[in-house]
Parts: sequence; C-alpha cells; structure tokens
Amino acid sequence: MLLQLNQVSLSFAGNTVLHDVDFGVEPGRIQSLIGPNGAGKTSMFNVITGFYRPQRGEITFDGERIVKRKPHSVTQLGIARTFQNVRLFREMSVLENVMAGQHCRSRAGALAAVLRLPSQRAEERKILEVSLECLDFVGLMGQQDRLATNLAYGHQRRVEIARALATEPKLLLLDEPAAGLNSGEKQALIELIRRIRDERGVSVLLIEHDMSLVMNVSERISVLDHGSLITEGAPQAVQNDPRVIEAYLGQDDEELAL
Amino acid sequence: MANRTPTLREDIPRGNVFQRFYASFESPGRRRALHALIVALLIVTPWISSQYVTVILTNALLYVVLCLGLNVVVGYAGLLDLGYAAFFAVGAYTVGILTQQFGINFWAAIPFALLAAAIAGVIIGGPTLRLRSDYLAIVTLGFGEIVRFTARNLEITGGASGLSHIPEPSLFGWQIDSSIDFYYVFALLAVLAYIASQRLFDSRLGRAWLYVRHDEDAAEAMGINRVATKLAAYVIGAIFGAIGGIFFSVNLGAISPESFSFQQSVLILLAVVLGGMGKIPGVILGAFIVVLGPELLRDFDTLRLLIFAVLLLLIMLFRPSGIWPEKRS
Amino acid sequence: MTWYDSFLQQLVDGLVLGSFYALVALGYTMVFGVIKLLNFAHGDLYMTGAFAGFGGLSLVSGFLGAGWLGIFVAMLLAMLAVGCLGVVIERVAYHPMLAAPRLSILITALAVSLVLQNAALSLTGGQYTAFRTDLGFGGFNLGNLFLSYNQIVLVATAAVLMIALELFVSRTLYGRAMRAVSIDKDMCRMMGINVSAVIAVTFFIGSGLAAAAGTMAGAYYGSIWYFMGFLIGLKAFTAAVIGGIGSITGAMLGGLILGLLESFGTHIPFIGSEWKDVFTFSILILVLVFKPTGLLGKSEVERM
Amino acid sequence: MNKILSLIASAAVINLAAGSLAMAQDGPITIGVQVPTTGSEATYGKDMLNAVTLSANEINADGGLLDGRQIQLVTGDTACDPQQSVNAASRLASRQVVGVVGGYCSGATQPTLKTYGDANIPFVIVAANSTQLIPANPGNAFMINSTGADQAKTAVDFFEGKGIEKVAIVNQGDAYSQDLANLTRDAWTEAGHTVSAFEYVNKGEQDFSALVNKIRSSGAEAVFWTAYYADGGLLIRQLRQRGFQGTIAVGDGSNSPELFNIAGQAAEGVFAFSNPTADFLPAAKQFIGDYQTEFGNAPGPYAPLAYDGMQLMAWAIDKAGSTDSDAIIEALASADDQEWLAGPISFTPQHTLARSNFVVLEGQDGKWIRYEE
Repeated sequence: MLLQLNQVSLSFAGNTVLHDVDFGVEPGRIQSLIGPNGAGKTSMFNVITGFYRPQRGEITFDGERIVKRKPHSVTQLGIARTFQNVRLFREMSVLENVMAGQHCRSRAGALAAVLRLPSQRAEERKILEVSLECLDFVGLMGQQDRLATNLAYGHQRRVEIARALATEPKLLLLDEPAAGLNSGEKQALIELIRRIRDERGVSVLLIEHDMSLVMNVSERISVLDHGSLITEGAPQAVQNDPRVIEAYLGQDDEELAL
Repeated sequence: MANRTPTLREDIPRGNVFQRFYASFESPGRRRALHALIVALLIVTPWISSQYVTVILTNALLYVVLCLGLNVVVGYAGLLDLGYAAFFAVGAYTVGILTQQFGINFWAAIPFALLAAAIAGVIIGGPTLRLRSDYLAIVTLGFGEIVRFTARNLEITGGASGLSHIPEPSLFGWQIDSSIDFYYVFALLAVLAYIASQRLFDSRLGRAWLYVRHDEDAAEAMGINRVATKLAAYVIGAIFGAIGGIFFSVNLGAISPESFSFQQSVLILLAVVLGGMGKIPGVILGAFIVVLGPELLRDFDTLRLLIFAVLLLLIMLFRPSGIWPEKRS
Repeated sequence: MTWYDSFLQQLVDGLVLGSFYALVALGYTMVFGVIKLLNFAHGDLYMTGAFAGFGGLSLVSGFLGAGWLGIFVAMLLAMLAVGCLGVVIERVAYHPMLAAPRLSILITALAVSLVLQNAALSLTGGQYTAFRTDLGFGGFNLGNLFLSYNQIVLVATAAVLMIALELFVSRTLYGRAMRAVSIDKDMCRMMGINVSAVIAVTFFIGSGLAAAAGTMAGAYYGSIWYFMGFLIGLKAFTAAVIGGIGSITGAMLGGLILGLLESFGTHIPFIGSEWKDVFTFSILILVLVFKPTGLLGKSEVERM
Repeated sequence: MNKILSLIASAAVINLAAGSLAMAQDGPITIGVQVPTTGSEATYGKDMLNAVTLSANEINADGGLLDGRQIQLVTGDTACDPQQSVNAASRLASRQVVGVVGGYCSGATQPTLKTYGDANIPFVIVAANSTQLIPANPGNAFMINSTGADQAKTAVDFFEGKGIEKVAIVNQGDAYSQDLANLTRDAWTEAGHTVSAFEYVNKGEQDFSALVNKIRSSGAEAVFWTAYYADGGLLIRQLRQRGFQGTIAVGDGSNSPELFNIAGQAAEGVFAFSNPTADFLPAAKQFIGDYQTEFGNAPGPYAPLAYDGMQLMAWAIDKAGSTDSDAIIEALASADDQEWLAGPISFTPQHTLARSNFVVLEGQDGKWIRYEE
C-alpha cells in the first residue's frame, strides 16, 4: 500500500467525524472516496494531509508514519492536494501559483538569494521549468502571466491541479475536482486524471459527487458514511451495494469542510 | 521579476498618470538607465548641497534601510511588527558597547551585532509567530518597550544618558567622520538594501512570504512551512534593522534609549504603509516623505505629527495599497 | 509599618489600580468580542475621556462644585461624549475595513490612535493639564492601614459600573444580542438581529467605560496629558489577555490581578522599580505564548 | 524623467530652506539659537528663545557688534529629540552661524556637540547641565548653568542642614534626572549617609502608590525628586496624600509654577533647588519688565540664563574683534567673573561654570520664595 489508514478516529468537541477508519490506496491506482454530505470525506483528506490530528489511529505513507507530521512535511513526503472550494493565491499570477508547488522541492535560503549564488539561479531556473511544464501538462500554457482570479472557474481548477503536480507528488488528493464544471470540462478532467496517472505515475485519490465521472475514471471506490467506511470495491460492485444506496437516501448532516 | 517571461501583461490597468509613468520603466534598458541616473544623483548630491541637506538625506537613507527591512516583515510576510525599533536598538547598542566599552574594532563588532539581532529575532519570533496577527502586534510592541527599558536600566548601556564617544570607524585608512563620509556610507547601505530586497522578493523565499500571507492553508498544503517562513521574514527584518542601527550609532557617535521608542517604530511603519506595503520603490518614497516631510513642514510645528497621523488614516481608508502606483488590478 | 500592614496597604493599592485597568480592559474585550479587532485606539479614548471629563467639570463646577457630585456629572458627560466618539470611530474607520485583511484594519486602528493622540498634543501643546478638584486628602486609618475616601469612592464607582455592565449583558435583549454577535455574526443576521446596531452599542459602552476611567483618573491623580492613554492602554490590554480576551468577567479579573501583580511586583527583592514595566510586558508575552486564551477565555477550535 | 526632476526640485527646495549663503564680511552676524520650540518642552524652549531675542535686540539697538554689524538670529528646533537636534544643528552649521546659544535637554544637546565641534562653532550651553556633557565637549562649548554635580552638592548640603540621615531619591529614567539622581546618591553615600530608596518612575505614569509605600516603608526622612514638574507634582501629591510627613525636595527641572497647579496644597513646604530665576535676581528687575512688555508674560526659569548666554556670546565676539571661531572660543574661555544678570561667569578648564549658582526655594502660598536657612 502507498497510503494506509489504520483504525483512524477523529472527533471535534465530542462529535465523531471519523470512526475507526481502515483505508488504503495502492500505488498506481485511481481511487475514489464517495459518500453523502457530512460523511467525513474532506475530514479524511485533512487527516491524511496533516491539517487535522486524529485522536486515534495510525497513518503510513510510503512506509513512513505521518500522523504527527505537519501539513508541509506531509506534502514534502509526496502527498499533494487540491481544495473543495478552489484556494488559489488569487492576487498572484498563474505561474507564481504553480511555482508554489516547487517550494518543497527547492532549498535556496535568504543568503543564497541575496548573493544570487549560481546554485540558487540554477534552482530558480528549475522551478520555472517544472512549473511551466506542469502548466503545459494541464493545458494552460500561455496563461502564465494572468492573475489567478481573472481565470475562468474551470481553468482555476486546472491551475490548482498544476500547482499540486508541481510538488512532484506520489499521491494526488483531489477534493471534488468536477464541482462547477460543464460536461465538456468534465470529460477533459477525466482525461487529465488518467494522464496524471499514466504519464506521471502519480496515484490519484478523489472525492467526487458526480457519479458518472466517478464510475468512469475510478478503478476502486470506497464509501464513507457517518465517519465509517461501509464498503469498498470495484465500481460496479459498489454501485449495486444496498448499503450504499441506503446511505445516500439517509443523508442529512452538513458537510464538514475545511 | 528576473525569472519571468515578459509576455502579455493584460493585468496592468491603464489610465492613471502614475501607472503609465511607472509602466514606462518596465523595459530592462530603461530600468537600467533609471538606476544609473539615481546612482549618479546619489553620488553628486552632497557636492551640490549644504551640510544640512547632506545630513537630512543621510537620515532619509538610514530610513530607507530600516523601511526596506520592515517591509520584509509587514509588506511581504504580512506580520504587523510594532517594535521594530528594538532591532535598530540591538544593532546600535551591540556595536556601541563592543567598540566603546571593550575597545573592539568597529568592523569586527558588526558580525556580533548581526548575530545579536538574529538571536533576538528568533527568541521573540519563534514562540509568537504562531499567534494571531493582532497578538503578534502587541507582543512586538511589548518587546520593543522591554528593549528600551532594559537599555535605560542597565549600567553597560549607559542608562538613560546612553553611550557617547562611540569611535568613528575607518576603512583601509579612510577615516569615516565627516557628514559627507557618512552620507556615502548610508547611500551604499541603501543601495545594498534595495538590491537585497529586490533579490529576496524574486526568490523562492520571497514568493513563500506572499503565499503564506495570502492563504496559510494553501501554502502549507504546498509544502511551505508557515512558521519557518514567517520566522525567516522576521529575522531578515531584524538584520536590516540592526544594520541601520550599527551605522546609526557611529554616525551620531552617541545613542540613548530615546532614539528607540515606540514612536520610532511607528514612524518606520508609517513610511512603509504610506509608500505601499510590499512595493520597494513605494517604501523608499515613503522613507523620504517621512524624513523630508517634517523638515519641509517646519512651520506647522506641533501639527506636523497630526498631519502624518491623519494622512496614515486616510491612506488606510481610501488607498490601502499606499501612494505608489499599483501594478495590478 | 509592619510586614503585615505593608501587605494590606499594597492589597488596597492593587485593587484601586486594578479597578482602572479593569474598566479600560472591558472596552478592549467587548470590542474584541464583537468584531475580533484589537482596538489600539482604546487607550486614547481613555485619554480623550479624561479631557472630556476635565471640560465637563469646568462646565458644571459653577453650580455643582468640583467635589464628587460635580465629578460624577462630568464623568457622565464624558462617557456620553466619548461613547459617541467611539461609535463615530467605528462607523468611519473600522466599519469599511471589516472585510479587508487583518493587517489593514490593525494599521487603521493604530492610525486612529495616533490621530487622537496628536490631536490632543496639538491642542495642549504637549503640556500637562492640572485637573483641579475640591477633593481633599481625607481618609481614615484602620490600624496602620490608610484608606482615603477618594479610593473608596473610586473603587465603588468602578464596581457599580461593572455590575451594571454585567447586568446589561446578561439580562437585557441588547446584551444577549451582543453575546450572540460575538459567537456568530452571520447567524445573527439571519435571525434578524441588527448586527451593526449591536456593534455600535458595544463601541458606545466600551468607550464610555474608558471615559469613566479617564475622568476618575484625572480627578484622583490631578493631572492629565495627551500621552496618558499609551501605558494604561497596553496594561489594560495585558489585563484583558490575562483574563481571557473576549470574556467580560475575565477582563475584570485580569484588571485586578494585574493591579495586584504590579503593586506587589515593585517589592520583589533585587528587582528595582525600574523593571516594573518590563515585568508587566513579560507577563503579557508569557500569557500570550503559553496560554493565549487567558484564565477565562474560550478556546477556539484547535488547528495544527 | 519626472521622478528625477522632482528629486532635483526637492533638493533645491531644501537648499533654499537652508539658505546656504556665505557670510559677507560686513553683513549681519548670524547666531544660532538651539532650543526645543516643539514637543513637550516647547514652553521652556520658546521662553529661552524670547530671552535670547530680547538680548539680541538690545545689542542691536546699542549699535550692534564689531563696528555696527547687526545680530541676526536663526532658530534650530531640537524638539528635545537627539536625532532632530542633530538635524537642527547641522542646519545651523550649514547657515554658517558665528556662534550658537541654547541647549535645553541634555540628552538632545549631547549629540550636537560633535556637530558644532566638527564645524568649530562656539557654543554657549545655557540650560542643559548633565555631567555627561562634559567629556563629550570637544572644546568649543561652554556651560553657563551649574552642572548636575553642583546641584547634587547643593542637595547634600541642604539635607545635611536639615539633619536628615535617610533620603529616598526618585528619578524619571531620562538622561537629566538619572544623572542628577546618580550624582546625588554617590555624594550622599560618600558623605556617610543612607540612601534608603533609589527609584525610577516612567514618564506619564500616574499611579505611584506602590512607590510611595516603598518609600514610606524604607523609613526615608526626605524624598528628592530629580526630574520634571509634571510627574513630580503627581508624586508630591500622592506622598502627602498617604501621609508622608518628611521633607520633599525637587531638582531644578521641577522649578515651575505649574507644580502648584498639579500638586495643589501638597506642594506647600516643598523645597526646590534652582538656578537663579529672574524673580530672585536683584539685577533682573529691568529684564522682567522688558520681557513682560515685549512678550506679554513673565520670563520662565531659564530666561535669565538664556539672556546671559546671548550677552556673553556678544561680549566674546567683540573681545575677539572678529567672527573667527578660534578667537571667539579663546575669548569665551577668558571670561573673568564679570557680573551678568544671573551672576558672575568664569569657566573651569572643562568649560563648566566655575561657581555653583544654585539657590534653594520653598513653596509657599502657591508660589516659590527664596528659602533662607
């Protein structure tokens, strides 16, 4: 397993959000996490990426225990994420946004920057090249100097993915990447997700409500309800699982978003 | 930015005179010409003006260094520091004490002063940068006052009278003592501070400050260590402040706690906000306004501080990005 | 004086000083509660209140005298005037900035503080103004402990104001609305609470209390000047933080604790009075670093 | 280009303001007046400026200096701030003043000594009297107010005369009052007595109750406040309010009628050490009248010294027979106990006033009167 959650529990002020979750992602997979609103999907992303610290349980990624790590150090290990509601640096250019991803893959400090050491300049060149390549990969070449906030919504989502790719991850977590996209854009997204895995060898775990997209792109689906994992398996099997249908009919809670 | 491919710049708003004026210096050639002119002007000025003008301009150049330093903290990293004068004091007093009381050579004392400022920055910034930004503001204010009171209370800092007879430095036989000598020292420092600011801003660290300021969570998700990044800004600001203080102490030859009061911190902050937080040319302009303004406004007597205060309020209400033209919409 | 008498005397002094801190701290904490703003100008409202009280006293002393009666009336006038000033400041300077980045609103608050301070500086020429009253130095001895009538009136007034505030917040509609707004503004809007009005009332009360403290300080100590709000503003903030910012009872408690700490702190052996403020600010920093929620503050949802 | 033009323009404006015109050989003689005309000490500064102006006007009316050359005054505002003082001093130096009269706050005067020293401009310091100034003097400055050391001696003599053994000394943490407090403490201990408490207060602090308790429990028979009247008034008030029965004395910074406004009845019987103010100088009757006529109010505590400072400078220029700096400095150093408004002036080798000019005053019925033992 690339990512493994063992008996992970999370609660806020007595409300259980995740309950003894066992969950795993195999390397090279495209996997989805579905469930009704409030099931704890985004909370699970936050636990994995270090934004929330679970009360109980163990999380390992690539052989490392990551439960006590801070978000930045989790990213450094190779987990990148996007946010449910796009969180770009709105007042900065598209290129600068993507360059943020390269931060954890570079090292030059203040002194190197002030003295413009050769190593620092080489590193800056590399940051620029990788970022442009990532932009090109998501199909936004030519948009790099625009302000992020001025882009169309679908493009903003792509910038966020490019930014996450620029961290050179092994696992990419996408939080509702299709929300707000039209059908043409969704189709392009499916292709992009496949290319991310096929061409870059990055495993993908996504939270998504759009069932057709989920069924289309996923190789494995896990279903979360009221903080517990209720079933897991191939798309067809999950689709016909009565527990899943029941979970979706009984939905009520507000989604706990970051 | 050096690394940026200068392709289309659709986001530059057109129309405003200032904006067009500034935009006309976008091309590297013109930039270089402008820089050369400013340097030439810096070199020539003391020869065509009186000692008074030289002294005032020296003061303004000192403020340029201090303001560029505070700009790293406030403008880049978005941390409100109300005790910046403390680092100015740490630099000035370290050099003052080492040269005057221990007879250490001025140049040998500089690394100690920088180290002291960096340590002070880590000590105060380390635990407090995790706090809410308004708590940080008050903690830095408290820290500034603690430094001033300490300087006032200790024997080694000369108490309230401070230190006098701080020896003037010499460099390869050049005794730096006249007001023109010090003018050139500060002009050089200001130019270096400008270059350093610009290069920091164009670096990975400079971008990290902006990311953290704009969205801490997104920045962390990108693998940026929030606290370490802020701490870097804080310590770099401290070092700029200390450099200003180091040369301030030998220029005046005497330092006392009164030079490092809360008002001093506010004045530096005022300059940064006035010119435009995060914008290097704006901050430099702000430094000049804050120093030259009172000299030109001498007739207004006690009103001049009030004028500054009202100006600050108006800027915040109507043009929070400062008086320097905004590059982007 | 014996050790025991000296202890009692410092206890009394600490309470008097703490009453001032508490009154001023209340304004910080209330404003922070409703709009999460650290109002840097609050100390200067205390100063403005002292000058307003001074003006009020010269208006009414003709027919009410400059004893406690005249001072009370002057104090009420000052509370009214400075309360309104507080509301104006909120409307003009803070309200438009509520959506702006935190840094901007903090600097705006600092600017308001500087404007008030320098306006007073320009008007007084930086000179101290003697706050002349007919209050005598009378008092009585309890054993070796000396209590002046002024101290008693002062602490009693502060106590009455604080009890009134506590009743207002816990028993009236506006008070409850105030607490609701401090918890969730958007929810209040949906429930039909006029959030702007609640914020205005909060500023009015907070500024009014600062003005009450300012007037009483002027009358008790006998002189006022433009910079008198700076130190007390910082210390009251410290008090608010010790008690737990956002908590009204916390502010009162914090004020008294700080008053006592300072009163006794001066007597710590080997540390002279020159270190008094260093001591106070160190407490502030330590509390913020190790227990930012203070004694009675509610903790926000912990994030890593 | 606009930017450069505006830079040049601003430089030109400042140049104009500074008016760096060389002095003509027979034009007016420019004298700088370095006083705080803004800030918290502005009242004293303006008072000193008035006295200097009065003095210069009288000299001009009598036909000026060096065969009819008129005195022209230029003011440099220090605002009692070290940095602003240096700005003001270099402004005066740029205007090529022949000499400078003034200096109020010691802390702000100290860094200007270097400026005037470098430019070799004779400087008569009329009020600032911290002993810290003495070693910083490059040789061109002359102090015509007795130094803190003289005041400390006056204080010691006074307390001894009262048979006091234990004194509490309180200062305000600024250069002047800390210096005076340290000097008094050292002199008092050296004389074999006890300093029962040595305390600081911060400027602007209002509540001194803890301090008063400490002073009382230290068993002090007298309190010496070495700083300024504003906070001093508050301290005196609180000392008396809390039943402190001992002697209270204040330094010359508190010698102001305002002390009575702030301290009220508590200031009755308080002693002050002071340089000679106009009221107590027999020779100053004429001066008080002229000052009153000219400026509409009574002269402040440093007016006579400021007046003398200008007169002394004029005398030195006349004696030197030219505006040559070295000659004027030499003439100043040779001052030989001539009688001036505030008494005779001659200098020690360190260029401080040779005799102590301190007198003791006592507060009675809301004003200062001369105290005779």
